[in-house]
Amino acid sequence: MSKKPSATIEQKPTASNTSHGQAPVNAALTPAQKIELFSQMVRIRRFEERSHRAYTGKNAAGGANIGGFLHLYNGQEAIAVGCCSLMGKHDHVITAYRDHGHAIAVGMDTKALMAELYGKVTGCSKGKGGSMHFFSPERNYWGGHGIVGGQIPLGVGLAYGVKYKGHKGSAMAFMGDGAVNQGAVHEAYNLAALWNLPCIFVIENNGYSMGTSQARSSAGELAKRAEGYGMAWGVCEGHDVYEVRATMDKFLKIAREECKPAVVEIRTYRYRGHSVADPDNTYRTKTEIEDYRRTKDPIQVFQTTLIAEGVLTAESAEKIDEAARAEAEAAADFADASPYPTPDDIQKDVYWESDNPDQRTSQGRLFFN
Amino acid sequence: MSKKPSATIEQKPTASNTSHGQAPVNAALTPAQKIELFSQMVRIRRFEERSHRAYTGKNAAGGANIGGFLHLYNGQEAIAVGCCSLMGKHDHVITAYRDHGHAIAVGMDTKALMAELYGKVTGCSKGKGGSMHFFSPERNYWGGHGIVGGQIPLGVGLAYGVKYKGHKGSAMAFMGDGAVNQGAVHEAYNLAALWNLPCIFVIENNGYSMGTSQARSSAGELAKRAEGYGMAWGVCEGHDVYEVRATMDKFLKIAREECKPAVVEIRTYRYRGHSVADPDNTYRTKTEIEDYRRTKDPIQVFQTTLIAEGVLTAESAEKIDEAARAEAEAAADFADASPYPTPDDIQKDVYWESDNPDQRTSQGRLFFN
Amino acid sequence: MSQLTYREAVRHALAEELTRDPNVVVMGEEVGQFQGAYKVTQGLLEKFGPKRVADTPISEAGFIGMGIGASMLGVRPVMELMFWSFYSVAFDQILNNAANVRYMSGGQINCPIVIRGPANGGTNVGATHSHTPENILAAHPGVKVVVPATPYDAKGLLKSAIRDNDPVFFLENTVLYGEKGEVPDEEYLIPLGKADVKREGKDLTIVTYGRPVIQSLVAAELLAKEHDISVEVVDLRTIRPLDIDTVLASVRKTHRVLVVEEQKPFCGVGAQLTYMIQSEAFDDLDAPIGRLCTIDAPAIYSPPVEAEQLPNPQRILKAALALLD
Amino acid sequence: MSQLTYREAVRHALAEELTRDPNVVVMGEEVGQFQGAYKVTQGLLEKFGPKRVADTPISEAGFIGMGIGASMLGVRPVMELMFWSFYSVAFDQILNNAANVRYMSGGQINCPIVIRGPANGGTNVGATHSHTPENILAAHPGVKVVVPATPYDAKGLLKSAIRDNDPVFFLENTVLYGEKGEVPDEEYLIPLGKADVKREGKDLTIVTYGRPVIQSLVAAELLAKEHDISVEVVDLRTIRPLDIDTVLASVRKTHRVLVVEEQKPFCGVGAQLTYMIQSEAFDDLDAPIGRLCTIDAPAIYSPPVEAEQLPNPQRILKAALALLD
Ligand SMILES: Cc1ncc(C[n+]2csc(CCOP(=O)(O)OP(=O)(O)O)c2C)c(N)n1
Ligand SMILES: Cc1ncc(C[n+]2csc(CCOP(=O)(O)OP(=O)(O)O)c2C)c(N)n1
Ligand SMILES: [Mg+2]
Ligand SMILES: [Mg+2]
Repeated sequence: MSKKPSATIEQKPTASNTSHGQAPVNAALTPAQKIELFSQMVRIRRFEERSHRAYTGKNAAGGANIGGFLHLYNGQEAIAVGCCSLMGKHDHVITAYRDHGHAIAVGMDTKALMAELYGKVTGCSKGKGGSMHFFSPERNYWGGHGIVGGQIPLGVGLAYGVKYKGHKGSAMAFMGDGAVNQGAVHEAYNLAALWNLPCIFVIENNGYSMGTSQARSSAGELAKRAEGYGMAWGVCEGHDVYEVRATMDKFLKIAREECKPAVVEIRTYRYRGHSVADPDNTYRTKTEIEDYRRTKDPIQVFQTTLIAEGVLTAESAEKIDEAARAEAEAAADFADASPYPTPDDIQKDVYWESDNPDQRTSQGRLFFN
Repeated sequence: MSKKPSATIEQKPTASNTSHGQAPVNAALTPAQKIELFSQMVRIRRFEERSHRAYTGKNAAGGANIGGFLHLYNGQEAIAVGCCSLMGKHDHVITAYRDHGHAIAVGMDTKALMAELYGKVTGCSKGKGGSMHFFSPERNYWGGHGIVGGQIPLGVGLAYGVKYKGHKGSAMAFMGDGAVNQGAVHEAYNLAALWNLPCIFVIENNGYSMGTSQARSSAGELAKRAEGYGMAWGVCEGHDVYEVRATMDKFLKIAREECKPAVVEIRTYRYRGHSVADPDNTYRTKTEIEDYRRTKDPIQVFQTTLIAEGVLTAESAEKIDEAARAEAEAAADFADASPYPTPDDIQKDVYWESDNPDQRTSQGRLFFN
Repeated sequence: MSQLTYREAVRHALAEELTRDPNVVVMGEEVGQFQGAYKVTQGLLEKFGPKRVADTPISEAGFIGMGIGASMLGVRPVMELMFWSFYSVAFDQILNNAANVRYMSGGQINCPIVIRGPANGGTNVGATHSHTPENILAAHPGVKVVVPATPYDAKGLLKSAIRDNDPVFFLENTVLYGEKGEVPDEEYLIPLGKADVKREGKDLTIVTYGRPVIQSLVAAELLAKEHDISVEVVDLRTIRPLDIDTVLASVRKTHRVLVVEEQKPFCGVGAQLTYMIQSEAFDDLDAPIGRLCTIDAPAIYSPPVEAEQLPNPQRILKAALALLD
Repeated sequence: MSQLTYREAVRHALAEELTRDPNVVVMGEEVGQFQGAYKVTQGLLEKFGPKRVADTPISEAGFIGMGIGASMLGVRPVMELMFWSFYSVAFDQILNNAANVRYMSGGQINCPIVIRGPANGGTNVGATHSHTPENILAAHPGVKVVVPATPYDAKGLLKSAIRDNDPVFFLENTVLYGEKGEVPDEEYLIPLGKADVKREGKDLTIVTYGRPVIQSLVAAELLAKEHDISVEVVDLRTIRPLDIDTVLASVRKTHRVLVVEEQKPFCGVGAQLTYMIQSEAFDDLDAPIGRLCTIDAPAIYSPPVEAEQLPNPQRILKAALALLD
């Protein structure tokens, strides 16, 4: 039952599957748009690598730059970029703690993201959320959630909100392969299917939940569980941004037009440990990682494709990469130079009311000591 | 999608399906055993009716005999009786709040059950549990649980315990059609399937969760959700005790021999309201109830069968019924005559340690005021 | 003024807010077609239609989470828990999403959700159905907790709760649903966080909320008549925000306090009140603060014994006398 | 005596009990092959095999419930929650099944289950991962709650917890996992419900538990050196059962109390202690009981600010001085 990617890989770099490249949603892309997709993937990769360096390095005072967890997205970039590139005005995104890629893909400023990692007041969540809790409501990005599976009912709620307000839109609720075994996920499936809510449940199946392979955590096939709720489902390969887009486009259209949910499992792989603190060697082999990286790296695959399409050259790819590195570096500099919140900030952003005292209607004490 | 039984019934009383009667597990029954099955169903029916009268009547002091909820099993008798009749030494049962039928089917004393309904200290749970919380560990009966779906992980735990101890046995974890949408149920499915635990999940599908029809609460088909976990599943009609036994026997054997779980949906119907306090007329028609009762009543069906088989006569059936009425009446008398717990009993049965003070190893206060 | 039951008062609040604000929706198990397990929502489906009043499957984590998600988009869901006891299966959504998401997003997201339903003992439904989680809910900064005792309070507070931009947990009481009281015909709001002195007195302050308010008023009457003791009854009405000032003012007058609560004692609201009172009015206290709680055990089923496990006028009376001894 | 880390002490307790009793099993996410998210269970899978040490899916309600069910049959599961924070998704199983089933069955069923894992702030993991639910758990009669601060206590208490016939919730601390302390080489048990005076003193009693014990000892040292104040530090070790007698004895000596806890203030353990102390030693108190808690807000991520949100020696010192003023 093990779905070890190493068992299925070929030994040379692939390009995108041509048929997916020809799917209308991809065929319609301009060269600039294709380059934009590519750049986003590169920017995510470089952001993650820079944040990894920041995590393992020390700040000027000799302390840690970044505390707590840091779950990196390396290897999975084509999913966030492919999915978020399809977002219209009324499409919403919510995900788990491995949330940097989606944040960049919806257009958040990497400076504010890096500052959030550093716990600075200039961070996207003012230093209150950290790595697991990036949010940008104005970009329809609803986090960044730390409890496995806990964001999925919220995703259904976003879909409900879209439908309630009469918009043609959707919610994409992302989760990992380990999250499918949380009860809240199944309650959410049933609700979405029963009420015809435009929610796409996206399983980013990277084969492992922490150190547990899919075969050791989940009975049956992940996406197929949708059938039990009469929901549509699909599976696709996540190293090919064209395939991701082609697959998601199909389900998103149904969601927007017919208010129908679906489960989409996207097969992928993560290069780094579960979080930066966790070593890799206990539950998978170095070879497994290297094999994937060599032949299915989403950035390499798309680069090969775009070069073959004549959209990109090795040089322009290199320029994009340099810009991405520079951007990540600038983000780190910004984060580094930014101030921390003060202890006075601890009790801000708890209640809408205490943050808006002039509009307060309740009385009495909200805080205790 | 509605599975209204009224849509499928025939207009005359049926007998058991002959093919199920010929299933080895039924063919092997002696006449005495068949009569025992019949009697149990009748005893459950009469117990429920007597408890219904007690609930709506008043005690000598003018107060209520029974407080809180009373979820009656009328119409579903063949399920508890059929399933529990298959229990061996290492087979365990757990169910929800509609638990009287299973309690009688595992052999609990109706006096202790009625006394529990009356909140008397002679009750099976000393008056502490009430209608929803009948237990008899020595008969492998683990309740009686009030939180919808909450008993299902416990059922998996019983199956785990059986397997851990190296016994060839099983756990039957009963739930209603509404309970399948609780997250805990799905987590339990995955665990049982992943770890090969001998747990049979029995969905007693009576078409409604309180006032909500199956179609309004559940997307897809109930038992089929098992496929998402690679579990076996089956559906059978619950008005025919032979069919219930034949179906369950198959899955129980696999559970005991191969340690494999399964989901079995048993279609049934309840005659009374969700609990005694709830009227019926808002969500279903009188005709729907009457139709089922006339043509699929499990007791009538089995009586017809046993008379046709020559095992029973109208007279002997009547005798059984009289005995069941007398037993129910005696149970009510016993309950009525029994004393209530005292306020001193409130803090008993909370901790094993405070009930066994001579074996206490911890110190400090266990109770507060 | 009209005489309304508590149930009707809650229903009227829902109906008025459904009428006022098209973003308000009512959701929960059996709230629509079945008219509510306790008939609180009777007639609302007919009046407002299935878009505004929706029956959910038995999936509290799923539908409460859905409500929270919808609230982030500006829908204002009023979710019914058939019993607050069932919060245990939705606990993660309540704590980590409703209570925390504003904070974790640095103030970018609001959750204007109300979760309401009964939370009480006294109807012989046993340990799993008799939880009174106001202490547990209110322990989490980011939430508001309301426990009204009268029809008047229930209506005025629920309307405020629905208009509140923070998550509000509204704890009703099945025993009180049938109790009648005066309710103004014209619209009114009661601010959250404002205690109400339900009876004035000078010898002893009883601080309480929920059904024990009614029981304390009975006990106060008996204490006045039979023992010539003058009891002030302060009804908190809201647990968070907490109107400690009204409590302290009463303590400074009477110098003796009995907290009466339908909670298990350990870390209950009475414990928190005790901390605050002794902290802020230490020298005003003539005696230790007393507490009268539900007797510390899971809720017993046995009907006559459950009545003894819970606060009741006789137990309150005894506790008051003991305190004044 | 050996120097062991807290982590090793817990591990040794598990290994000894796994060896002693074939009914003991260890289950949880990543406890086996991955050797534990915090390496507490390192080596146990290898030593005891997959029947005794089992990796679960991420299904806390499912596997905790499974453990409870198995415990009813006499298995003695020791379940790891990777963080106690995840109790929110298993809350119903914990309360309604583990805590209530003995009661509801009239004493027929026991649940000898241990649920263990870390519950603390201080590692910058944010609001969803920093819950300290000892108050919430201990509010429910039927359960026991242990919060050890040192390797010695952790080992001795965990062994007692595993042998206990009631459900025991054992709250560890990721910040302490690496801390070393003396642990006897021979087997020993520490009874649940016995507080430990970690430092004797006469001017002020600090009542505390968990990591704040360590911090309070540091503050006590500073208070002695810099302010000539003699502080007694009482480590509760167990929250339920509660050794109030040791607390009261100290209060009767020092007449002043500061509770230090890594809890949000509202209805925390400190509130309960305050109620009990003022109730039973009212006349012994020279000043209001003080509390030093986590600052009342969801856990902030920002590392330097989180350190200020939590109790720390400086905050404790200031609170002690304010109390003695
Ligand atoms: C309810 C809950 N249980 C456990 C955890 C700890 N945890 C965090 S991430 C994780 C693994 C999740 O794996 P998967 O869903 O596959 O996502 P991935 O990390 O691979 O992106 C675990 C066990 C948690 N955060 N929440
Ligand atoms: C978690 C939870 N939510 C809601 C309830 C209230 N409730 C009790 S029974 C019930 C209906 C259950 O229906 P079903 O599972 O079909 O069982 P049936 O009553 O038909 O036997 C509901 C909603 C509960 N007890 N627990
Ligand atoms: Mg994964
Ligand atoms: Mg049903």
